[in-house]
Amino acid sequence: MNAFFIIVIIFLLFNIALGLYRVWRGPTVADRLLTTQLFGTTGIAILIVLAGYLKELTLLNVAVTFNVLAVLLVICLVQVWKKKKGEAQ
Amino acid sequence: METYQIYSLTSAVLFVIGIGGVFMARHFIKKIIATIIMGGGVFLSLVSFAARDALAFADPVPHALVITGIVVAVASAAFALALARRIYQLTGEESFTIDK
Amino acid sequence: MTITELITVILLVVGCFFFLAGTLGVLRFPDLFSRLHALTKADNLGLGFIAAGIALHIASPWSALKIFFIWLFTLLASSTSCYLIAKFQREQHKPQNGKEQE
Amino acid sequence: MSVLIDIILAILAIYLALQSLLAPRLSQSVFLFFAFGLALALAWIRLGAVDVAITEAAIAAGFLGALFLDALRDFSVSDTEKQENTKADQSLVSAKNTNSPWLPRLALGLGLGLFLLISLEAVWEIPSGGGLTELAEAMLPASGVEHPVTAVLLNYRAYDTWLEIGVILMGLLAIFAVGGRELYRKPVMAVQDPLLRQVILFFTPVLFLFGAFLLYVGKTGPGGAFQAAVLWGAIGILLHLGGWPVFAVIPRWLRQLLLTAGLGFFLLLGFLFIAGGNALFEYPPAYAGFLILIVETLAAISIAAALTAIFANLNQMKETPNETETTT
Repeated sequence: MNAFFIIVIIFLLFNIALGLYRVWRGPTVADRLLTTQLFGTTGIAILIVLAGYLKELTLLNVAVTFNVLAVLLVICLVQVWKKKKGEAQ
Repeated sequence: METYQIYSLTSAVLFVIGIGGVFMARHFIKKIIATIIMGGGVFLSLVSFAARDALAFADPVPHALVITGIVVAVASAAFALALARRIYQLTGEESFTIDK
Repeated sequence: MTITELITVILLVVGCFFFLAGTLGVLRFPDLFSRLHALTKADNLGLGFIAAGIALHIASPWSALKIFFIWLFTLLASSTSCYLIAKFQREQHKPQNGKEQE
Repeated sequence: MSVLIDIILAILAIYLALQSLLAPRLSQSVFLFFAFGLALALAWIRLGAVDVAITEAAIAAGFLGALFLDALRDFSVSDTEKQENTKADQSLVSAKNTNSPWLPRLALGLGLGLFLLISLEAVWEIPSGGGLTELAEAMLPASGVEHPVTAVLLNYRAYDTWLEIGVILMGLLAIFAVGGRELYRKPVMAVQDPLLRQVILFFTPVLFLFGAFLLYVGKTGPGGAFQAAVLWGAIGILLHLGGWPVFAVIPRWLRQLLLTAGLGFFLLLGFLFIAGGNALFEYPPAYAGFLILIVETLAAISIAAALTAIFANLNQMKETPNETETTT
């Protein structure tokens, strides 16, 4: 059972590494931000599986931290970069 | 190979990458990122040393040091960003132009 | 292997499949909007399956509730951020009718 | 078997660090750097440092991310212009710079290689044993809290924590000095989008409650003042981005009180201890738990206020500097 959890975690890490290509490629800033969202979701999944594997429930607090801050970067992008256009006009 | 050994080796590599970045990166933002990576290497080495004795608890003193260290590193990075943006505002330079 | 463990394994495998689908979508789809579609739907479904599997494995009601809330917040955050990013992209690149630029 | 996770995570972290410095475009390197922060947060968990992981997750995914995205906007304007004009990428590493001499770079490369070998040797040879684990455990009943990391932060090494709050405040003052003008303006534009407003209004209480939970849970397990402070600082950033800049709305004395409450109360407590015949920050064990909770709360409020102020200042930096007077 433990070996299975480890395989799942490694698979999810592999997923993150694949997603890196999109950060590299772009082409827009929104695409790159999207991939950090992917990292966020996959990271939460890894944390939940680790919490089950180690039976360490405090890891769920780390997942919640990831979780409540995930939307901050998106709002930052939307609000900060929108003003640039407003100034240019 | 133990977990803490892997991470302590990683920490050394990260620190050297950070130093190389501070020297070789041109853009201000990259230099700031390099300093944060250097800091990350130092924190990683501290925490991995704390994990090297297989006790029930890891050594709490390095953990506390690292927590304060992260917050201080962020404050200094914010100050560096402010300086970089001010220089850019006043001169239009994005990097130190020594070699011109 | 008990029946609970079997269900956990199945749920985790299904969750991993959806994660892989989401990542492939992010990598292979042609433009931002379809990538958003792949990411925010498939990944959250995968997370839901994994969360259910682990909640079953831990088998304590308090942590199951916590895991459920984590999933709920992720759903909320990713659906709204999907909307915000799509709207942002549309406003930024209106003149270029579909042509991408940085 | 579980060492495989560590190896993959370590390779991922090194690769991300390297690529975030070598990537040709600035936005690539900033987003790869965010990913590096998340990889590091997973590494802390593997090392059993859950407190550090919460701090790193909050800092890397939240605060630093917001700061760098904001700064990237300023710099990337010129980035696209230069791309159109010359096609030469300004943000390349100097390795691509043709007219820089080869000798200094060779020397630097050799030096870095040597340094890498020495540091690998150093971390490999670090002797086992020692450490302060037993001592920290033994003094735990007298410290007023049950979690050793919190005990170190707020009791054994309270002096460090106190000065560390001071360092953040100093950083804020230095940013004021660099900015050099009236810093808290009324909002230029309020949020138009109804959904965005709802998201901000929903996440504000959620962030506040979870921060308070982490603060309270820090007494017995991972969590504490710094984690709560970053989450509460994220509230200020969210409200600022949503067009309700808290720091422009509240009166000046309240602003100053919020920023200095942690530092001031710590100092007051220290003087009271000295007056009572103890050393500086030597808590009497009977009241230690209660006093630590108050100190933590005030420190978290101060750090959150400082983080909000730092973001607000940096965010308003690009507006044309024509006024010269400053207020804090």
